[in-house]
Amino acid sequence: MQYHSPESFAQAARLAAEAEGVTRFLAGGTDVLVQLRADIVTPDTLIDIKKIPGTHDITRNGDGSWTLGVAVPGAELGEHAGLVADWPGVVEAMNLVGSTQVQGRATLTGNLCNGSPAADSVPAMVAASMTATVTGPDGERVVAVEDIPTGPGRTSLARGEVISALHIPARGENAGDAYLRFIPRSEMDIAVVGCAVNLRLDGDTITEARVSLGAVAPTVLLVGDAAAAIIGSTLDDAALDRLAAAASAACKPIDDKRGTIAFRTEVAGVLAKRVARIAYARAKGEIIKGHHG
Amino acid sequence: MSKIHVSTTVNGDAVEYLCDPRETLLDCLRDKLSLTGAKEGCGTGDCGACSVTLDGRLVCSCLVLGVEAEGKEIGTVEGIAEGDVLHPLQQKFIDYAALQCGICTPGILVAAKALLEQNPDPTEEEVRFWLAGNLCRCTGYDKIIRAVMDTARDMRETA
Amino acid sequence: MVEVHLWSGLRSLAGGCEVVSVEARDTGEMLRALVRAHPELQAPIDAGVSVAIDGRVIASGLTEPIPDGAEVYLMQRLRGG
Amino acid sequence: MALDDRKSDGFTFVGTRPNRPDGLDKVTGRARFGADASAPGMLHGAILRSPHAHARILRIDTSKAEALKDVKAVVTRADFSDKVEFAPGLEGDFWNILENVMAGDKALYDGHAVAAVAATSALAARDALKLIEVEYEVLPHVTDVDKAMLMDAPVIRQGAADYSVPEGMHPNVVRKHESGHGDVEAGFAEADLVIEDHFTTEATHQGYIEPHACLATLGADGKGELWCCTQGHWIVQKTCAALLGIETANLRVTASEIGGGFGGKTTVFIEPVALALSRKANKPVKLVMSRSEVFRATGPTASASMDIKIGMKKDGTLTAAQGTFRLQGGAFPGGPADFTAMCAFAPYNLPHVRQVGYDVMTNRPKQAAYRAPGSPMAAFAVESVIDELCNQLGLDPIEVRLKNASREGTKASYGPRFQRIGLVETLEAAKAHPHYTAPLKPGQGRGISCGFWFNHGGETSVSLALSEDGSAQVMVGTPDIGGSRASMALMAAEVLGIPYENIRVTIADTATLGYNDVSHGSRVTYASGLATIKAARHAVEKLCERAAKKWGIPVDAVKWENGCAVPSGPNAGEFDPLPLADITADMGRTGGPISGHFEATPEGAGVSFATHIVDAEVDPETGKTKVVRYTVVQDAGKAIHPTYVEGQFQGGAAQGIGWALNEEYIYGADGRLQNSVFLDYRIPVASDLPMIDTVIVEVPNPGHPFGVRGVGETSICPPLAAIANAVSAAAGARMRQLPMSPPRILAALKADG
Repeated sequence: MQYHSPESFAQAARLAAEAEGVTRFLAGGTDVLVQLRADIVTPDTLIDIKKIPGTHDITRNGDGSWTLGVAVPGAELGEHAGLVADWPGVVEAMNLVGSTQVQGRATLTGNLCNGSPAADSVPAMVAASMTATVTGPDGERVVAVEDIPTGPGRTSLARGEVISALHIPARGENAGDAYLRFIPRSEMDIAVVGCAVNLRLDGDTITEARVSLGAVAPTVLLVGDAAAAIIGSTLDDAALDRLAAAASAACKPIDDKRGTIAFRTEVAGVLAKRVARIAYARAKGEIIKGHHG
Repeated sequence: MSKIHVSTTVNGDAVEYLCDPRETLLDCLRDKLSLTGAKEGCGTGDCGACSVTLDGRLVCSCLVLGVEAEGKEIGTVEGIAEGDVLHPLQQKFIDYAALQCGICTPGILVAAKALLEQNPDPTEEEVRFWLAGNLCRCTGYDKIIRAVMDTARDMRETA
Repeated sequence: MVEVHLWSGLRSLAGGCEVVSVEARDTGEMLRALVRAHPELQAPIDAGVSVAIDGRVIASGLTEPIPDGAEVYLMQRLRGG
Repeated sequence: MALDDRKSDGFTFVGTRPNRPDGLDKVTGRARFGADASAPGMLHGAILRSPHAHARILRIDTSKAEALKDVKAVVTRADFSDKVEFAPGLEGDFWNILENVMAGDKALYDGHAVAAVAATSALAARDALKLIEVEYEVLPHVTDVDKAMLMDAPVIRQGAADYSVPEGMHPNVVRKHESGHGDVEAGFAEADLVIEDHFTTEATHQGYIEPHACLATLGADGKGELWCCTQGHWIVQKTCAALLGIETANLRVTASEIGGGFGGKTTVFIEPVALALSRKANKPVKLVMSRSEVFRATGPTASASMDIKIGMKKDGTLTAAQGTFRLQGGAFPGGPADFTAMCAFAPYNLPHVRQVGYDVMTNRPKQAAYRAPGSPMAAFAVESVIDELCNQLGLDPIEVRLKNASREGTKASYGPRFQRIGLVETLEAAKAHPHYTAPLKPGQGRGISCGFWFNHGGETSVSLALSEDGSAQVMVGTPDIGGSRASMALMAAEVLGIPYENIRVTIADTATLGYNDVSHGSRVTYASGLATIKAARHAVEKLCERAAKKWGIPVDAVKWENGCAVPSGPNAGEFDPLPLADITADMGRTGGPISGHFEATPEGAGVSFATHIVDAEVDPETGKTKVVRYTVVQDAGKAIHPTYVEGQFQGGAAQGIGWALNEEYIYGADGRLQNSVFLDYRIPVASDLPMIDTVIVEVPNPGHPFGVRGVGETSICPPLAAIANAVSAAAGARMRQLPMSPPRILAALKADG
């Protein structure tokens, strides 16, 4: 295994494009090292992107949007008061990944590129309409987060392409986001179902919403029907029931060691309601901490 | 396969080693520097027995490559005591019998120390969630949580 | 004479008897006497048995004295975890 | 808390809570565990494992691996190798162990070892494994206990059954146990309510955080050194010597500090392989398991399928009980069906009782002991039915248990009469505990359960040597898993009358002490403790002899009090007390060094009982359970170091919580273990648990000088049932299957609602 630590994304992309065999980018390493250790994937080329300038930065842009360096670990997101105030759902989703120790390393970008349908941060990023800058041998492009994963362990990134930054839109007024997942223990598990909601209010009425689900299909789902179920409502019981039904209806899960089809389908609806209530309260200006914040 | 030369700092001391890029920081600490306090319980970041600090940040050393330690500051259980004076957590763990077999203890001490440095007055729930990545199979965590809470109280009073 | 109570799984090896009377002063003699009386008991005794004498469980000892009139039970050999 | 530091029981040291002697080593990272040893010129070993649940091994080609420069030895069991690495012609248990540590003709489970290499680095060894070619003929497999008993099930091994199995059963049924007394049918006829139900539990792993590790050196001269983490190094010595074909005494085994065992480190897995590699390479070999190897190839506990039938009168009197217990113990005989059967009804005075156990083989790893092997699953099934009887008859579950509880003189379900036991005392203490009457919140349920375990004595040797300055060294042979050095030092201090701090307890290696049985059966504080007391008393006899000689009086006129020889009475003469240190100061010139010994097999480990109370909260929308309050009440006989007794209680409860709610071996249709990492083998984490309250009941064991009963195992017997009863109450649906995972609970809620 060849180890490289380039000093620019252009150089990283070039290394990846020219490398033979299996190439992996190393950010937090919490997936790459596990796969290496277990002989699941031993890359021929490992490109550590943490020495590239800017990869550790959290930047609030002039228009209120955010740019996140690709090597910022979850713990640093959680410690950034401004980011937590704007996008508590994105931060709490990332902070649910693994342990305190894992939070010291694991990154949003890594969680995304690992391609796990159960990745906690991905539904929250999708609900937040986040985008990624992708640097390749031929330059840069900007891609919606939901277009990156294409199936378990697979992404739409071409050979030589690497995510070089993540972007969150400006938060704007009267809006809130939230993420919850179901796991059997209180910590340390992979999501059996995950759900994120991002919404905006006009008075008490929801005017915009995005609802996404994790671990219920081969990739993260952006569920338009679920958003439609609550847009125009005040999140009354009937709207919540419609939301739950739409979320459950969107599920295309599998039976596996972590959960059954019936369980995932049912709990997706339960979570959607709970998450929507939190997002709604946040949009109203309430401070609601993550489940163990 | 060529090895890579790494210069780093462990518990304040400058050290160097040569490692295969596949070797973890845990492998390097244990096998190259003979610092066997950090333990490998799982190798997948699920048990926390290999906890160390990397530039002050709590991490699993099994999820860090040895080559990534270049130029970093690493803290291990061997560096917690000041000479022959135990850190208050270490003393309290002995006093409270907060260990049975002791294999998870180094990782828990490193993690608990990192917690108290960031939050000197944690609630029981905060301690439990902070330590959720440190598995202990012997104690049921009861005495561990009490020891950490009581150390925090002592340290606040003496601070 | 010692009356030795067998667990029910052994009874088919002892002519259907639930209790076997043997001459024995200690556990080792008792087990040897049982095999003399019912040779098919050799297999379970070789596999390992414990003996309860008046409720006191002898896990493996062959030299424990058996007082007159003691209540004696054979048990599967005890192990631990 | 039942005990504190005020002493009112005649003991000076016993019952106090001093710091453990090895505490400093264990909080500073200095303590050396299995994987912490190294040797000059050491090689690293790695083991190739079968990916198939059941397969004939047609061919193993190791030539490509052997051709690597870094590879110094490769071993297999293959008959076509030039040299047999392991001893030929083994029988019985040794053959089973050899077959388990290295497959012979067939791989019997996913993870079964088929070859091993030693190379100059751990990475080189792992790389070499990939070059070993194994040709398998994949065979049909079975991993479920009930399916393994069906007549069309694949046969794991013909002829493995012993005398106890009746004709006509499938060859996978290898042992049958049947016991009981009375006429159960007559008993059921007397009952006002009879409940019959079926229960299952999954295999769970002991889950010690330290993977198996060893460092082996074996030379061409047949002399070896082995360092390993084990619960008993003499059994390692005996087994490895047999498997390698060398004399036992020529293999010296040193036990490292041990990072948890719970029964799982009472046998060998990698040690004989490391020795074989070392002999072949003529260099020390270190072998360390990965976590995945631990899950795939070391002992989980057995899984169980159980049918229970119990009859009760309206006043709560039990009339009869019957149970059938089928235990799946992996690809070898040894599932603890006999213990499951014998423990099942032990807490109750039953006029009519019958229990049948079947030990069944499947294509899974060989089960190993796990804390009271066999008993927790029995308690789960039996105590669930008793709970249901109480519910349906509107009776208080503790009152019913008190009414039927086994006491001194009760004829046990497994045969003999009980000696002095403490079940009633634990029930009374549970009833009196504020937890039992505390109000419950909506969505919560409370469960209780009793549990029983036999405990064990076993071969024990202890040697105690006095130093000239009056300090003492105690050498014991039972590895210290949870603070036993402290207990030994307390008991030695009690007898010698010298300060706890002046006693150093060492875990001796196999070359420096006589044989010791494994640290199992909750025997360490009981048996090594008894041996320590007797060894100290032996030394005291010698101290008294020296004093008698000095004073010129008969030895029976000298007694030992508070660390001094004193005249036994006014007739003995007037002498100032002679402190221990004054006698040892010139012992070299008054008769020689003074030591005490004990070598015997103590036969008086008292059985023990516990009662647990647990409150659980169930999320009705997701089926997720949270244990919100937990109280352990258990009879310890006499708590030598109460803090470590509490620790055993708490640890057993926590493992039981995991077993009840989330832990399980999950096999795919291909027979492969799907969750061989801690991510998916979900043991409780700190945020899953509440504080675990403890009550130490002390009903002294007549078989121990200070009254000790083992405490390590009984604590895991009640939790499965207590939690199941609490969850069933909270959910309003009887849970009959472990683990009570959220999907199962949610399904039960839906079926019920």
